[in-house]
Amino acid sequence: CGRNSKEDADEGLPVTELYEKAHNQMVRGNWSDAERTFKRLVAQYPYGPYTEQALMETAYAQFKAGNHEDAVSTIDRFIRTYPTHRNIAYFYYLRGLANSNRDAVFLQRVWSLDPSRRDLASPQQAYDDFARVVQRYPNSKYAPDARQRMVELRNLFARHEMDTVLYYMRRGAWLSAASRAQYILETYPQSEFQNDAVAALAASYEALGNEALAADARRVLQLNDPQHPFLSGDWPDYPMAIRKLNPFAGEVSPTGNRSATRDR
Amino acid sequence: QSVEPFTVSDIRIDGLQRIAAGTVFTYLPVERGETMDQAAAGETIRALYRTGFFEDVAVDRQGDILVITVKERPAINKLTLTGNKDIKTEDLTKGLQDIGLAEGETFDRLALDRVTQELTRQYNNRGKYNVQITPTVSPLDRNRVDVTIDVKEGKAAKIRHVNVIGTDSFSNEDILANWESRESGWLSWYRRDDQYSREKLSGDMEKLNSWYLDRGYIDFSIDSTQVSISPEKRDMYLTASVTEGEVYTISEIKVTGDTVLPQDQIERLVIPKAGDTFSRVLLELSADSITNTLSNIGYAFARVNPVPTTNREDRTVAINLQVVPGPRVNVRRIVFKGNTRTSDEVIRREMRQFENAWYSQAAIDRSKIRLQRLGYFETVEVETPAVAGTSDQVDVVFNVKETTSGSFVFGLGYSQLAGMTASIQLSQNNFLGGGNRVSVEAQRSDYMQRYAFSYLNPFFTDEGLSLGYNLWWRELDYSDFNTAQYNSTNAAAQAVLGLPITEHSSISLLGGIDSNQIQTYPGSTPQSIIDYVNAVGQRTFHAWRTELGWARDTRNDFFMPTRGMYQRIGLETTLPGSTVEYFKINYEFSRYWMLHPAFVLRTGLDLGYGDSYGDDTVRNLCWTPGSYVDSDGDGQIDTYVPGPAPSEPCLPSSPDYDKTVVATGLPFFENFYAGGTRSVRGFRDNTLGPRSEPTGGYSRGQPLGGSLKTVGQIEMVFPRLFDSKAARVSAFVDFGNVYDGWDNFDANELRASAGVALLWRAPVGPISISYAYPFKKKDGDEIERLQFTFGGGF
Amino acid sequence: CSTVKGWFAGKDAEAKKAAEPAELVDFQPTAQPAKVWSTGIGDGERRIGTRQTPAVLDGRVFAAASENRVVALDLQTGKQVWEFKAPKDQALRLSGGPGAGEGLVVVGSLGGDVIALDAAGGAERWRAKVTSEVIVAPLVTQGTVYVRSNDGRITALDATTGERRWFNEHELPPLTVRGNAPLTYAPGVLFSGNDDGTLSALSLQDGRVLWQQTIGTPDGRTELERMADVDSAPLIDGTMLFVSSFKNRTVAIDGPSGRPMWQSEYGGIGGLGVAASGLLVSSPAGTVYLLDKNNGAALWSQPALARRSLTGPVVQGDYAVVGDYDGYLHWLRLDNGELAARERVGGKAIKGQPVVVDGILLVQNVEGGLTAFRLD
Amino acid sequence: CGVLYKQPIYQGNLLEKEAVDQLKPGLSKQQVAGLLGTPSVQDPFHAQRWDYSATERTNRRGTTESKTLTLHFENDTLVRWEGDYFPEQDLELARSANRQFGPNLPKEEKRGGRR
Repeated sequence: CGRNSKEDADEGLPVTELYEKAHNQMVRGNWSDAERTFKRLVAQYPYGPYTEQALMETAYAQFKAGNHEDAVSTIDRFIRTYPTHRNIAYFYYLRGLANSNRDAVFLQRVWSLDPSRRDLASPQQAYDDFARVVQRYPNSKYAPDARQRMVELRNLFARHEMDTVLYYMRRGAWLSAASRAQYILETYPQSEFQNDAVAALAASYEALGNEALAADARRVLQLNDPQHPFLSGDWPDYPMAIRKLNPFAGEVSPTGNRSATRDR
Repeated sequence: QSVEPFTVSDIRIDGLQRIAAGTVFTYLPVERGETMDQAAAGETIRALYRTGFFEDVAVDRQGDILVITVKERPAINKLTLTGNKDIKTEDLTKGLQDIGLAEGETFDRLALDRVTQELTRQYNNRGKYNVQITPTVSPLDRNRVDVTIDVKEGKAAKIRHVNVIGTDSFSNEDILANWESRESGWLSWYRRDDQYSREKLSGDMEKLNSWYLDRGYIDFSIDSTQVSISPEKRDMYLTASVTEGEVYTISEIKVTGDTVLPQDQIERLVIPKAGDTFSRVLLELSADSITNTLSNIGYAFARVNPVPTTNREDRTVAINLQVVPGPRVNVRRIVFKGNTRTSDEVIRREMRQFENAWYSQAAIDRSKIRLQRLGYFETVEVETPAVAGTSDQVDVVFNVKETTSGSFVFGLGYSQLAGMTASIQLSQNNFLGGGNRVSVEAQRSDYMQRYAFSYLNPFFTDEGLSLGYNLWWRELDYSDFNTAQYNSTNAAAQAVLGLPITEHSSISLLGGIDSNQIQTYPGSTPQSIIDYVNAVGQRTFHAWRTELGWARDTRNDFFMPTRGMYQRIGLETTLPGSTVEYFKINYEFSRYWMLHPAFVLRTGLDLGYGDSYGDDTVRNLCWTPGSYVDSDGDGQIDTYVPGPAPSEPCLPSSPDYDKTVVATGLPFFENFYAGGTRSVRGFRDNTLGPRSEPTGGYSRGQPLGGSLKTVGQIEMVFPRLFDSKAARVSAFVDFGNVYDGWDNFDANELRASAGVALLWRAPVGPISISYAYPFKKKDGDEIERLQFTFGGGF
Repeated sequence: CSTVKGWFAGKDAEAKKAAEPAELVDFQPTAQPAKVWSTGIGDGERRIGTRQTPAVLDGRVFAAASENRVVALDLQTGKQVWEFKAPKDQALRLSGGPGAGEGLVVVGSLGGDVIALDAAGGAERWRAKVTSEVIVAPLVTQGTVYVRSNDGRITALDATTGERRWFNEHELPPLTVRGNAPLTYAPGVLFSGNDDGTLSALSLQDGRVLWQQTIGTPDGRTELERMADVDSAPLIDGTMLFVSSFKNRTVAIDGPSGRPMWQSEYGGIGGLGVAASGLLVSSPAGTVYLLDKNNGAALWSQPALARRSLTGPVVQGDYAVVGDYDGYLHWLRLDNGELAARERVGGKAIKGQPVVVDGILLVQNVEGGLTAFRLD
Repeated sequence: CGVLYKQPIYQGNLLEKEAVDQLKPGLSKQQVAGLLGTPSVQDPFHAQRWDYSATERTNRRGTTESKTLTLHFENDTLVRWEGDYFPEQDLELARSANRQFGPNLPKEEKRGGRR
């Protein structure tokens, strides 16, 4: 019965007071209470300027509180009701942010696990949201940051492919490595791992005894990235095997960078 | 009101409350400056209704201004559901939300009507034909409404009568054996087979059809099926009438089409022969084995069409199996979905199918089984979608659903007896999604300390060589385990190496050093233990320990295997130079049969034998009792004067000779124990087997364990009792005992019990509860019918 | 919160009571039915839903109770005259009937067998097979046995040899009410109530459909709401034909022409009763009505037995008699419908419509108990 | 060390002798693909060259055997081809499949479900 009485307390409040109360909670960073108060506001005053503002801040509160699922569904409901709202761009941008952290379970953040090695469905959705911001609202103030995040996400996808290529190379499955490397060149042109992919192709062809293709691939690499370690023979540098015995060793990608640094 | 065409100079919208004017403009089909006529007016009204925001829309004209007056639909303030038991509220609210009925949404009477109809249909599907669903809408101020949906479910209609007419050659009893719609019987609460549903009935009709087609009745036909219900809508009646037709035999069976492999190889896979009675299931099995064989070498889209030509007069049928191999297919990419915690490589390393390689169905099936055996996933599903734009390339998509694979308990406490107690027990099979098994245990209190760490990387090399190590330092009070009373401080460091030798079997090598310091308490520790320690001459037992193991595992799942077998034999020895030289042989075996989708049988065996090798140590003990004396003359006995030193060397002939003790056989702290949740349930943990003489308050002596263990389990698992995979109920018969060496083995000393057990994989860790009735016991056995374990491995 | 829960329970309890069968109310009996005899004739239909009733011919009662047994009893004394049993290995579950006429007793089984016995001695004359289970009494008239099977088919068999003369097929809706309508006949015409809410008039000779009349229209959103079965026997009174459907509808038709005269919104599947003063019907909801034969208006209605799954009403003397789910027989006064007497016949439900012959009322319950009552 | 089990790794295309024998200059790329299927290596830097490579690693020493059949085109019509390919061994592959990977799953367990 306790819960009901708290609800009734908000029942009679005028909209401005309710909004004030929720806003203060936001400022204090008390996200879940703010969310609940905003929800009560929307339920009691289903129309008027405060409602739109309340819906916007509910989504932000949910995003900050970490429940990204609810944030995305609140955003979707807002877009459905106010398709031409003036800062729709903000909503798509927030949706992108929520989706890119959606699967980052608590543990993942603590141990900085590499999202590129996990299911990429949510980051893919985030990429589409940011793309919509960039295409539909190119001159909104979120476009530049959205564009930047898209580049990062593309590199995340490319890293996933590259890690798999390196895995297949380590296993000696050269044809699998070659086809994935080619996939990187075709699907993510100009990504961070463009040259690594060409190096992988060269390595695979050499192992397959296909000198002609190997030589050409090596020449292309020489042109694009003369200092690439493959040319000097010390690529890929797989992490030392001993790390496999230390459970807290963290995930180091043979592509050389520490595990992916995600957004700020 | 008819509107003559006019050019619209401006548009005004009245009656807007919640919806912004801008929003309405986007949906309006007409703009300023365009002409407005009857058709456009109609189109406008329809467009605005389609938005679902408005209850009423009217179009009017004031001079050249187009005036649209709208009445907004109310918003839903509160949505309550009462009386629904069969379908849970969350599922309902989720469903309502999809239809657009949720708090804060605009209320739409049509949607409410659709929901009521949908709910009725769902309840009818569950056999609840008497359901009454009454939605009530109560308006509030500020154009809001409260919606309550009251559900009166009523009783489910039960199937009372299933009758098939015209089945002269077989008894209805056999035919209806595995139907899903059966007359309500005593088992119906579990099999839920007395609830009618159209899908179940059509499935059963298909079973009826197959029953006859599998026995040669080619002309079999189901003439009519009737479903009727009693006037009170509580009993259901299913009737079907059939014409059997004649039994046909196979006159000739041949394989045609491009068989890829030599013709005779494929023909060997065809089970039915000319002259046999026609049987569709045998034909299907033959077709399956042909398509399987072809799909194992790249022909993923292989198909076999059995073309029968019947000869009505002599009732024979000639069958032509047309093999259509289709193109040889390559796998382009292998993609994993659903692994939010498990890393991609941990899954990929289990794959037997490679990318940019020819398709092998056997490899893909094997990969699915290997993923299911990891224990990280609740379900593993495989799809092989064709790659768009190519005729001979497919992708392989593995969809996994992750689950908790281990346990994590953290405890802090304080008690006068034990002072500050802190305990952390973490064991994860898939630590941080890296596929490594890590378990950490740290327990600290005033009287007991325990620290253990073990780690295993199953893929230290890419080929599956596993490497791991265990370290622990433990103080154990064995009386906690209901066994003989003595303490031991045990420290060990071990390395474990696993070498795969075939796809299903592997060899394991363990090497380690450990020391075990025994603390006995004269008067409460059994005499045999004290003698043993005295015989060995020292309380700490150092050992260079090695174990050589061989294991073969063909089970098809980690949590609930339904097929396959697991067996492991391990020879553990302490190397010469250890304080005591002994060996222990462990043999584990369990086998799974799926008798019926709802019944899986598991038989298990757990045998162990240990003995010392090398010569026994014999020692004579000499000892003269000391005496108590009043040293400071105050009349109080206050000091103890030890007796003279025992004579050296102590011989039976020495004056203070007490007795000769011999240390032979398996050391007591390495004894096997039986009884308890992981061996013979229904008996207290570790209390079966030989007991010491009455000592230390144990009138019947303390359990010593034995050097020979023979324990077996027969268990029937009911996978269908719970919908979720996290819980498993089983009925079991356990039997077993431990003996002191081979010669004391005595079959009727075996204890046995029967009961039921529940295993639940809670988020915190596996919990098992079992209730067992020991039906073969001897008086004096310590019975414990209800037993409960928490955490620990599987 | 506890108060709220209490309030809820109250509402639930009251809602629950509304769904339970009505309580039996005490009253001053104005009639004295006396049990003449009572006997067990088999293990009864139990839950097979066949609404089995005995047949009476020339002072003898022929009855079966879905067991491998047909028994003939003397109407007045209830003593067994003869008994028929199929051999052990071909045991049959006799669920249809029996129907009696022209010296013949015909009974149908759940396996689709039709067995004709000699009314005098019980010897088996012939045996035939129909395509589905027979759960209603066959009709014996003018040298032919008409058997209705549950798949909507009516088969005409020669009374002396059992050979099939013709059969008529009628389409069935996907979901029907359990039970089929017994066949009735008028000169040259066979009346068959169908499960899709229609009445067909067939020629007795060759089974041609003479005309068809809709009794209950199958409308509604779900199959459940569309059930409009005509499961009770069409009743002939003079030249008028009364037919009733599950969809609470009764229609009066002028026999010879087939023109519907009137339509009333009271109806049911339990079987109709007819008295001089009107037409008796019991609705699925458990109310008994007396309808005016000329316009179908309800002269009186008796709601006291609501939700007790009543059988069809039957007239005995000045009373209408119905049986209910708990094994009670209720005598209602014909003039005003008031409860006149109540007798209990064993603990189990009465589903078949009682039969009244020469003032003796015969009632069979689902446990195979057959009892005769006489009104003093 | 040779005693350790190494999972069999099969890669690339399996070619049939009578399909390869039907190769003749002048065939279009579609015709070649119709005969031999999609090549395993279509190097991004060599549009006019298809490599039908295949590798096999089935022994315990972990040595991989690879063979490549290279086809050269000029503006998309076949000019010449060289290299070799694994001889047809469908029968041994079919026999060894279940030995190496265990039995095929029954139909209903293939797609979904847990077993």
